[in-house]
Amino acid sequence: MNRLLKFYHELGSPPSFYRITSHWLKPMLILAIIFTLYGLIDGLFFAPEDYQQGDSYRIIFVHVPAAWMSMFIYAIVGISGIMAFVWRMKVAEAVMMASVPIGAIFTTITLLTGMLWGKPMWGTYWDWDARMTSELILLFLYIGVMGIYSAYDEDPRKAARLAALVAIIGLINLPIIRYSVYWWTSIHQGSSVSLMGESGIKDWAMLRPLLVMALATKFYYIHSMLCRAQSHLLKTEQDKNWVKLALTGERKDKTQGGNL
Amino acid sequence: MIEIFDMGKYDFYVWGSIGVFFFALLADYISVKAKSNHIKRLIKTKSRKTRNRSNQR
Amino acid sequence: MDAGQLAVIAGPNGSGKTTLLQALSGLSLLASGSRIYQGSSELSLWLKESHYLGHKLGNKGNLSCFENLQFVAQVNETSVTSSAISAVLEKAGLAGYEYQHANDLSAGQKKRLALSRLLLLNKIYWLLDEPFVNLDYAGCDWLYEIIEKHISQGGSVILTAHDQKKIHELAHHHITLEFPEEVHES
Amino acid sequence: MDAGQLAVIAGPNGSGKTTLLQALSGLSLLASGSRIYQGSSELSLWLKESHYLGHKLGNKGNLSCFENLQFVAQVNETSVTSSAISAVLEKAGLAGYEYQHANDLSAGQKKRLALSRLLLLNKIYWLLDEPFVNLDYAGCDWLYEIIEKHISQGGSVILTAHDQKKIHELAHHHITLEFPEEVHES
Amino acid sequence: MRFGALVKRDVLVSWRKKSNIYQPLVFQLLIVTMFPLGLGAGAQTLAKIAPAVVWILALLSTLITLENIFKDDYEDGSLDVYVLSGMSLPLAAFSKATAHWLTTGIPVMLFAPVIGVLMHLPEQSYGVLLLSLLLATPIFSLLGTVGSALIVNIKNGGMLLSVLIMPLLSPVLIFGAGAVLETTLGNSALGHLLLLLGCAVLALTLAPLAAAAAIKVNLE
Amino acid sequence: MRFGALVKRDVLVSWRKKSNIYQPLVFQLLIVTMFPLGLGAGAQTLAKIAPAVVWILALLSTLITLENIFKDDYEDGSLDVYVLSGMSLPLAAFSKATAHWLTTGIPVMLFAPVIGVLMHLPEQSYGVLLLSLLLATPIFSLLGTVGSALIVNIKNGGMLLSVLIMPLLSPVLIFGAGAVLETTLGNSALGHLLLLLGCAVLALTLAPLAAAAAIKVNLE
Ligand code: HEM
Ligand SMILES: Nc1ncnc2c1ncn2[C@@H]1O[C@H](COP(=O)(O)OP(=O)(O)OP(=O)(O)O)[C@@H](O)[C@H]1O
Ligand SMILES: Nc1ncnc2c1ncn2[C@@H]1O[C@H](COP(=O)(O)OP(=O)(O)OP(=O)(O)O)[C@@H](O)[C@H]1O
Ligand SMILES: [Mg+2]
Ligand SMILES: [Mg+2]
Repeated sequence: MNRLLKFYHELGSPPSFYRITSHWLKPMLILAIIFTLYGLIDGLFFAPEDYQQGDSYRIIFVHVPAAWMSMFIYAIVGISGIMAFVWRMKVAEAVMMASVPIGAIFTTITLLTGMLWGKPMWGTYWDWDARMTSELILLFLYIGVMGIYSAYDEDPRKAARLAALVAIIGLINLPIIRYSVYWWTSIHQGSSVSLMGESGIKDWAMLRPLLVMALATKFYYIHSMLCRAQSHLLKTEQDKNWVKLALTGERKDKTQGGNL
Repeated sequence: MIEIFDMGKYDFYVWGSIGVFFFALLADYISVKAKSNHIKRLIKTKSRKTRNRSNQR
Repeated sequence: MDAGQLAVIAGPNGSGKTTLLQALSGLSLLASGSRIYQGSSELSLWLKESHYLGHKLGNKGNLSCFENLQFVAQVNETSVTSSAISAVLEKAGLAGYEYQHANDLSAGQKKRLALSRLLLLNKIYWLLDEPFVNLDYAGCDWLYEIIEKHISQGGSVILTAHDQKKIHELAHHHITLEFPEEVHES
Repeated sequence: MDAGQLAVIAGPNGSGKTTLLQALSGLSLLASGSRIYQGSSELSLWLKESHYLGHKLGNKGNLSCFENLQFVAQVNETSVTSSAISAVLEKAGLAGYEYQHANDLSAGQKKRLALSRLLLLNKIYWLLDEPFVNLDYAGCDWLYEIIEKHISQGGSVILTAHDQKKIHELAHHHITLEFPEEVHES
Repeated sequence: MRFGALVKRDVLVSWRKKSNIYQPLVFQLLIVTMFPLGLGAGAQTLAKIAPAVVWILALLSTLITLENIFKDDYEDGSLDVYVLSGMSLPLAAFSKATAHWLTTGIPVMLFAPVIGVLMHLPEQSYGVLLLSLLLATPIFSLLGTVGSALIVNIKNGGMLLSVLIMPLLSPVLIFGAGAVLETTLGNSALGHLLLLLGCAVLALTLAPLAAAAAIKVNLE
Repeated sequence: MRFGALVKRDVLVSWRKKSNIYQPLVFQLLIVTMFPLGLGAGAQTLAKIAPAVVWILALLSTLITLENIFKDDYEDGSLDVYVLSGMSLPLAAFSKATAHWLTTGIPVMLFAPVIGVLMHLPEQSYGVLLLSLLLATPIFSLLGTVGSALIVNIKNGGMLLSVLIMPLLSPVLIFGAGAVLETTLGNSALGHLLLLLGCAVLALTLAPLAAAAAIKVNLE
């Protein structure tokens, strides 16, 4: 327990966060690539055909992991937003701002693959169904956080605090959107049974690639997020000594400069 | 072999989705790398500049 | 005004210095009076030989110093090599800032960037509105220097300044505006 | 700082004068260091007894001078009669401008309007960022006068100024910022 | 008293600069003329989309006014004046929202029937239209203060503001336009109106706090 | 060469500040989600109003970008730089319009099919939709330079700009949305497209001159 607490504190300081996570980048990327290759080959060529949807259901192996990630990442954005806003943790700011673009990308993937799935299934690329609408609004939330951050580009600390505020508001907002959109469709469309209601996947051969892909996307997220967070820290802390040490190993020059 | 990629005439949708997935993540990967390299280069040139200045003194 | 001369316009706030310079530049038309250059009131000829630098500097914030100067050269149809641009930037004390965006410069550096346009373009007449503002001592000295050099090469400079004694010593003409009334100069 | 004292902050551009005053005002929180007033770091008490006047004057352009002051009094929960407001305006040299919109005033008059807030509100601490800018000679004299009077009545003033010799002679404390480093004062 | 002073000042300022008040109305007229131009259609289609269009226009035309709730005050420094007066920030935000509602919300609400007529909204819907806007326009103003506080020193922040508060406004739109739609179909709109009331109460309690937090960060 | 320099610079500036490019697209997405939320209806109604809505959104989202065509340059003084370079003013206006079209017109045009899908626009209409916008977006940019030149030193001029150029744009809207509407009904859109082409030619010849005149007046 104590060790865990210490680890947590270490992650909270930019230099040690940078140092520790530097070792994680490569393994995460390799894991992500291996899992993706395995999951997709398994899912696309070996998993059995769906008796209702035929081969088109294979979109599930990218659609659903991306959908899960889009929501999972927003949760992380919200939580690190709270930490950034309340405790002003620099690392939390970095994690938040690093997660947002990846979340936006996964949301976009979800939307696009969903559309590509909708065409063969429903005969239309888009239908204003509750889940799609709320996913679209989730994209707005991501865009909002990114937008407010980039608008204050001359003062990154303030930008991060405001972005954190927006993320927190979004967090409160998320259930409201979810429910209101469900009420809206249930009010207006009566008994429209969503095709994606129960996935009903019971076949392990179908489930396995799905879970593998879910893991792969998580690994990729960790890799990309850490990489972005590191860049973020380097940028915002560029005048600090640890940055120079980390990048150039300039320790010698430093002491020489002091002697002169 | 062809049939495997045919996806029971859903090939456009299935491969399109896979394409979207890879394209998006590849774009993400490239932009991450570009950003990281850019900031590192910026800091390195800057520290070289300050070092030169202190050497001149 | 003859070639190789420096005119300094002085006067209290609101006495019309900026207005006069803008009128001379061709930005505003003279409400009364007219700009007569080389016997013709043709504007384009004057524009080709003069450069005006006002309170607003005219740097584009999210272009780099290099790109800013490059654009200025191109739009003035002056062909310059990129090494020439770098040389000008170096003279202006902006060496190493070639790829920095103009927004990220300090106020004095922004001013230097704007002034370096003068070195890039081979204009005869320089119209400078309070060019010493924001510059530190070294910057002022540099500006004195380039003005002197420009004059010695046959160029002409008209500028406004509030409290730069040195420039008044250098000047060939003194124009002091007291009331916002019309001022004539040859 | 004790009651009845005047502190003048000086230093070159960008040395942090405005930043220091804003931190003192409570607008920005001090990044490091803290504002300790009457043994407590409670902000509201400090806000109740101090008034900050920065580079941005805080006049509302399409309200008249009178309405501007009236709003300031109300939002500070100071009850004043309308004849008191007129009296303050008269002292500030704005007699006859009661119903003129603040936008239609000259720069110096705008500054006077902003300064007249000090006379209206009975605050102990005045924090003034370059209050002499834009004022003509008469205006500067008036400002000297009200500062002296405020101090003699036990108030305290902290201000920044670039080149006002007289105020430096009056000052009890001189704070000179040279590098943007932390400055402590009691 | 502080509340009253701030509200009074803002209303006065808007009243002096009339364009603040009539801009959203002109904007609505502008867009509503685009519809028949674009649709090239008869009254039938117009009437069908009328509830949505009237509501969306009310929302959009309010959106374009939100940017300036705090921005003008920030730029001329009068924001400092009332923030440093020791007034509590949530109260200040609430005053600003009130003044905005008085000068924009009410005109937009009263103008909605005009747009309704132009869009051939059926007669039985006007009461509920007004009622739904009466509940919704305060929400617009309250959320607007939050958005405006967030973008107070951004140059072209209007668009960003819309993106930021659009997700918050979507339930309001659903319930509001839904209420009007129900009446055109001859149903009761009570359920929708109650949900709208819930949104209003929520906005009333949370928005001033969020706006105050944003202002604080921005002034730091 | 001057033309190229100005266009290149503007495109670069927009590219650096990405929000210039994606703002109109986000704006369209925002409003297009409002429609189903407000209509609460199935695909049928949406499809009926799709041609109008897609076109109106393209127009509106362009309108909000027009204000800054000259304003930014005016404010940072770089307008003086190229006006005083001796470049002919109509050419400068034409360069600005070109750069605006490249950075806003093209993205809006390419994004229109996405909005079309979201609005359930029938499949056979996409070709004509793109074609009509290909003809119309240059008109938007050209008239936009005129409007932007007129309001270059007005503070909140965006609304005024819209009011000023809306009458000029209404024929464009009629012909453009009309063309798309015809295809949804299975008719030929050739007549409408030709009229649109006429509008484009007219704008191309007159707008740079008008913009140059407006700039001249404003700099005096
Ligand atoms: C653009 C359109 C679409 C969007 C935005 C979308 C969005 C989502 C989201 C957000 C989830 C995760 C839900 C959760 O786990 O709570 C999801 C899951 C899923 N989607 Fe979609 N979807 C779209 C289209 C489709 C289509 C057309 C199908 C199939 C016909 C489909 C099938 C599924 C399935 C089977 C799941 C997994 C369900 C579960 O885990 O409960 N989706 N989608
Ligand atoms: N756009 C304008 N419209 C109307 N009057 C103006 C405008 N610009 C300037 N003026 C007036 O013209 C007069 C001269 O202004 P000008 O800017 O030329 O003064 P200046 O001598 O440059 O002052 P400073 O020393 O402050 O730069 C002033 O009294 C001012 O009020
Ligand atoms: N919003 C800001 N964000 C980041 N840095 C800032 C900000 N405002 C000021 N600074 C920096 O803080 C330093 C001090 O600025 P400040 O405005 O306090 O200077 P000053 O002493 O008041 O100068 P002047 O004499 O010009 O008024 C400057 O170097 C400036 O670059
Ligand atoms: Mg001047
Ligand atoms: Mg200062």
